[in-house]
Amino acid sequence: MIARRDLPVRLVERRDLSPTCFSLLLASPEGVGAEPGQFGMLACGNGLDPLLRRPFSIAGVHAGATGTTVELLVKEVGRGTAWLRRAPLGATLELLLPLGRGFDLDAAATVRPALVAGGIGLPPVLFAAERLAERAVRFDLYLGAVTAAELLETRRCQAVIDTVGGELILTTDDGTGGETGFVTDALRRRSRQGRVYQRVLACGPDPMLQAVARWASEAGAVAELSLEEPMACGVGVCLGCVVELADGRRVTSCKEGPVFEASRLAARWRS
Amino acid sequence: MIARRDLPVRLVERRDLSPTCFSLLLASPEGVGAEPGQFGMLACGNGLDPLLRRPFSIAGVHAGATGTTVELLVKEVGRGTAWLRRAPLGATLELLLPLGRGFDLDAAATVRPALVAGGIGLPPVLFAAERLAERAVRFDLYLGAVTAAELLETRRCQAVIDTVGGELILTTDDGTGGETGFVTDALRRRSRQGRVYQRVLACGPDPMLQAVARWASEAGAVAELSLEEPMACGVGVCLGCVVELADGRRVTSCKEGPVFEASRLAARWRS
Amino acid sequence: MVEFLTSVGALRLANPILAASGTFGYGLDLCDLCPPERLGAVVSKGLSPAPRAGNPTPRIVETAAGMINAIGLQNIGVEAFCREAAPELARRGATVIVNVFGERPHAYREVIERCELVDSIAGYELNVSCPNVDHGGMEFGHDPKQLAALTALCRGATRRPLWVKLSPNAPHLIATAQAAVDGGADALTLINTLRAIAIDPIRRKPVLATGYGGLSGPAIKPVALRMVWEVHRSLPAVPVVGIGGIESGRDAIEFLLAGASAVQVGTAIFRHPSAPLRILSEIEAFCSSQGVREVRSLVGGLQWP
Amino acid sequence: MVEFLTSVGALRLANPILAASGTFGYGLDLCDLCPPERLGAVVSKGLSPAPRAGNPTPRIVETAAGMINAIGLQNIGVEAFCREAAPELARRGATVIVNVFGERPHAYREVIERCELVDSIAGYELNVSCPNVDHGGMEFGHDPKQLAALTALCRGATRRPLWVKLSPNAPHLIATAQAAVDGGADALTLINTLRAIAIDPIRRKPVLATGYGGLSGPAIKPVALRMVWEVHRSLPAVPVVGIGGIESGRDAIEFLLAGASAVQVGTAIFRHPSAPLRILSEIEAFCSSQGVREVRSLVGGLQWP
Ligand SMILES: Cc1cc2nc3c(=O)[nH]c(=O)nc-3n(C[C@H](O)[C@H](O)[C@H](O)COP(=O)(O)OP(=O)(O)OC[C@H]3O[C@@H](n4cnc5c(N)ncnc54)[C@H](O)[C@@H]3O)c2cc1C
Ligand SMILES: Cc1cc2nc3c(=O)[nH]c(=O)nc-3n(C[C@H](O)[C@H](O)[C@H](O)COP(=O)(O)OP(=O)(O)OC[C@H]3O[C@@H](n4cnc5c(N)ncnc54)[C@H](O)[C@@H]3O)c2cc1C
Ligand SMILES: Cc1cc2nc3c(=O)[nH]c(=O)nc-3n(C[C@H](O)[C@H](O)[C@H](O)COP(=O)(O)O)c2cc1C
Ligand SMILES: Cc1cc2nc3c(=O)[nH]c(=O)nc-3n(C[C@H](O)[C@H](O)[C@H](O)COP(=O)(O)O)c2cc1C
Ligand code: FES
Ligand code: FES
Repeated sequence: MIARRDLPVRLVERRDLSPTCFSLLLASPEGVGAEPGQFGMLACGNGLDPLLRRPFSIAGVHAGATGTTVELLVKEVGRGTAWLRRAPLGATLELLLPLGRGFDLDAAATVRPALVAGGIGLPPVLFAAERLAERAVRFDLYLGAVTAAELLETRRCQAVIDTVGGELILTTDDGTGGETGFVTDALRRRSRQGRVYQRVLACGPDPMLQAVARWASEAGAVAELSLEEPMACGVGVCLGCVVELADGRRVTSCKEGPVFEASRLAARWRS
Repeated sequence: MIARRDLPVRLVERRDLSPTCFSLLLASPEGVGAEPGQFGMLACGNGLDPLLRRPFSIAGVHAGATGTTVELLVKEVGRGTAWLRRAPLGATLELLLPLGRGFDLDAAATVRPALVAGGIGLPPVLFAAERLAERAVRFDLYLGAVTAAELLETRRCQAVIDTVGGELILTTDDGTGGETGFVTDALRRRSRQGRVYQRVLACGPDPMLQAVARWASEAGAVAELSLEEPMACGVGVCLGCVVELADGRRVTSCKEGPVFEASRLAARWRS
Repeated sequence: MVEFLTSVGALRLANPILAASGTFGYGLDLCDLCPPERLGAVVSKGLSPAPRAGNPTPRIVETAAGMINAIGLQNIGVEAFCREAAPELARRGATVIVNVFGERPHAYREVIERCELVDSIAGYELNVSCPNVDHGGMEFGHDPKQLAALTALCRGATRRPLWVKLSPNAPHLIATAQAAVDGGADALTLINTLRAIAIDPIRRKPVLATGYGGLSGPAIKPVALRMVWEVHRSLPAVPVVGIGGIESGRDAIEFLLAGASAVQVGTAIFRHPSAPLRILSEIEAFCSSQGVREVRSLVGGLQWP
Repeated sequence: MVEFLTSVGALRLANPILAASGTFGYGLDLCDLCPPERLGAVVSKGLSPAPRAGNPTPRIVETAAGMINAIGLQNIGVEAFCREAAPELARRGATVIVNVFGERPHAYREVIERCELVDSIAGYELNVSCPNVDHGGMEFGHDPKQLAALTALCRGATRRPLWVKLSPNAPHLIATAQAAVDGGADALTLINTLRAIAIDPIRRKPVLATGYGGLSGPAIKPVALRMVWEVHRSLPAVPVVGIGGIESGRDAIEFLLAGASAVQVGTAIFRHPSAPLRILSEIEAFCSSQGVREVRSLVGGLQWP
């Protein structure tokens, strides 16, 4: 387990990825790491507005001679992300990472897993894909979005897939790119056609995760889902982010998660 | 009277003037003006922190082909001014101006006035000096600070004075520059030596203004003082900025001021 | 086209956005930036029978997402308002609510009686909740019995809409609200400011000359919203005018959903004198995007779990 | 060198900065970022006799310079705390105050009786003011008679320092404070959160699953400071522990000046897990610059006009 640190990080690069999404490169002289599926708490704004940090999945960690750079992919949805989109390059931000439990890559490495990302759910999935590729693990990557313009980092995804000889499946709800329909439809299609996945790693909007969970239980596959619960602290002390498990326990998604096995989440979608 | 406007202005230039002070150039495509002694309310920060605008005296207004640029001189003392010091160039700020009543330059133009500025009290005095110089009015400019490093825009002040052939008197409390002591000591010295001022225009810390007022009443001169009262609205609706006049009335310094004749302020320093 | 027309009890308003008492002067100070006739109504600075000098300074201090004020109800007096401000407000077609303040119950009535001579004044809002005046204000707002009596006394002086502005510092919100209604109030305005202090740690003194003051601004919105909902929930028949930290159209709509028939914008005006107009256009945008044709239809629409 | 040593009544503390209940877990979650033994004390999450699942989600929502929470006092129960957390906290040398919560008066006593078996627990803080639980909490804190009885019941179970955490929503602050003292409280903690709601205008529902929640953070500081001062002013002999929106050393010092013997840091920990340590160094810097040798000497130093 990598020790967490609360680090001042410099905003060294920002790239627009889509009309609503952008990437951030945050640099620190310190050495710091993270596992795919883990996240960081980033302070947005330099005062009291907004008051709380915002949780963001780690999209990548690159150790270099001059220290570490952490990559985030962000969608602008409100105050904090709007500030991130406008913060001046060179600004110093505060990032607490790595937090939470990520995907079980060792288990995924033993089979040909499916990686499934919906919209801004890509960051942890992309991070997992690149780590699996480093281990020469073959996998398929499903990437869905509402419309073609919101399909993020497709070239990069293709490049990763090419190194392992898997398949990259793109889908859009409105049919403007890739296969038409939900990303989970594409998953079901292939599984009906006989492609077997023993494990699925997924992140995206809750309805998508629910569909993945349903498919997994039918197909007898293990699905690891990265959830997004509103968080105040990210470190397990506020109890704001709890998820109800099948056994009725309410556990913090910032510590026991954000990645959970779908089988433990029955209660979440029953209600 | 120039009509007030609430304008989005672009931050086009920032210059450091001293360890604590800096100047801002704010540009608007609109035409807008101000009289020396008037001020503007500037929104600092792009959210709720800080909540209220900050009042700043206008240091200059320059009408050009592309619109108007407004100059402010600012001292960093807290949240808002700290934000101003770090705001990215090109950022859009909100400025409501011109507000309040300035100095009576017509009256000052008929005599050889003394202009007196203490520390960050310079902006309205500098603006008045440049306007008087344009009218070829001769005057003396007293500029005081705690220490030499905090004497602002001295070259510029010298240049203005040179055009009218008056005297620029610099003072520092700690004797690191100009004459040693308070700026009002220098004023008293010259008046004792027989230099006659029928009018004084002054801005600076309250104790300095009080000393100017005392001297003026002794010397039988008219002193116009620019006060700094904490302000919430700057437009006369909150009644937060009132000043008690000799006749006991409490008037808003944002509308009836911020410039007042010293003779009306007896009550202020009695208490 | 979104319909803004609304009403608070019998009083019809062109729109539900009002300027709050004490934050819009006497209605004419911001004609260039925020014409009073474009608002649902303007509520005057609190008026007493005779002019008041108010408190010494400092009177205001900024806090996190808020501010504390202790103006002490400085005002020009009802006579000057009726003679100098009211005619011009009438000429402009502005709807005017007079915020009434007195140190003794009868002083409230005096203010109303003077205003009754002015046809163009639409109604009254009793400020029984100012937290920063030693005499008057406070007591009436905190003791249901006194409040009912005060309201009845004023009710006897006018047929016009009579609103009572409640104190968030009162011990029993609902009992106080009920008392105002029993006394004959047509509507309840809430909330006024929360009693608060700020301290200067260097001087080791309160920042405000009077020590105590009233907290306003976005900081208090969650409490104001809760109180509006609690009153609407327990007295659904009573029109409520919501106020407290409203900065945006979204904020205003939250108050309408919580049961407010109209809302007032206060501290936000200090940062943006034209805030009420911006809020109106934000409400229009929200309604269009949500397919809401009449703003009025939002009132009380909150679905409680 | 600034002296931080202070005391709340008979309880001596290495410094006046405590971690607030519900914002520091059970004291061990942040050992890497904010070692509990470096604080004056850590106050546990509210503990009940049996584990509690708490409220459904969403439980938290951010507001202007604040947040609303409705955790519903989820906790592992006093037994688990005493067995799992207390020993490690003792080994580290942390001073531990147990925040006590129950749905019935006797449940409070049960929690204390269990903790009495653990030598290392320094004292208790009764949470009689949680605004977001239907049974328990609220009532005790709002009715002086019930509060006095509850406090006396708990007093009978321990000789250790007994603090009562007051509700800012209680109708009569001073009467409530007096009742706690009459019941045998050694000190009073204030304030807990302000009852509040947030509304999602699109869904037309409260943001929180339970509707009501408690407002905390910098937004409430001016109200908390006022209440600390009012209680200290009317009950000068009673030690007060101040809390509400403390983010900086300056904030902490303002509470000390208002009469707090020690302060607690809550919501600020969420943005900065190490906030209490930063606050300690800011206090040291302030005292050095102001020539204050003992932080203790600031307590109650406010000069009221
Ligand atoms: C573990 C975790 C990992 C995440 N990873 C990413 C990521 O890699 N990239 C990314 O763009 N976003 C990610 N999110 C979501 C991100 O945290 C929110 O979008 C962000 O907090 C919104 O902040 P804001 O101030 O811009 O919006 P706000 O003004 O706070 O809210 C705007 C809207 O966003 C919703 N929202 C607020 N907080 C959250 C939240 N924590 N989760 C979901 N919705 C929220 C609100 O309900 C509201 O509708 C992640 C969330 C979690 C819990
Ligand atoms: C009419 C007028 C003209 C002014 N012109 C200038 C100018 O040209 N250049 C300039 O640098 N400053 C000027 N000031 C002062 C300036 O408004 C304050 O320094 C500024 O508001 C501080 O904001 P802040 O957020 O940085 O400090 P805050 O965090 O708000 O406060 C920090 C410190 O500054 C003090 N302070 C806060 N507001 C004021 C105020 N309105 N007046 C005096 N002290 C205050 C506080 O008491 C505190 O000690 C003027 C003030 C007025 C009323
Ligand atoms: C500077 C100031 C002066 C006020 N004066 C009055 C007043 O005279 N009468 C009154 O009923 N309320 C007065 N109020 C209270 C406001 O009308 C309003 O109830 C309160 O500020 C909360 O709304 P807000 O958060 O939008 O400001 C005043 C508020 C402020 C900030
Ligand atoms: C998420 C959360 C949980 C809390 N849980 C408790 C609790 O269990 N017991 C208690 O007495 N107070 C609890 N509180 C109240 C805090 O201890 C504190 O009184 C309040 O938050 C005000 O302080 P602050 O503004 O510094 O957060 C909780 C507060 C928050 C934000
Ligand atoms: S976010 Fe605070 S416990 Fe998970
Ligand atoms: S600052 Fe509001 S009246 Fe002058």
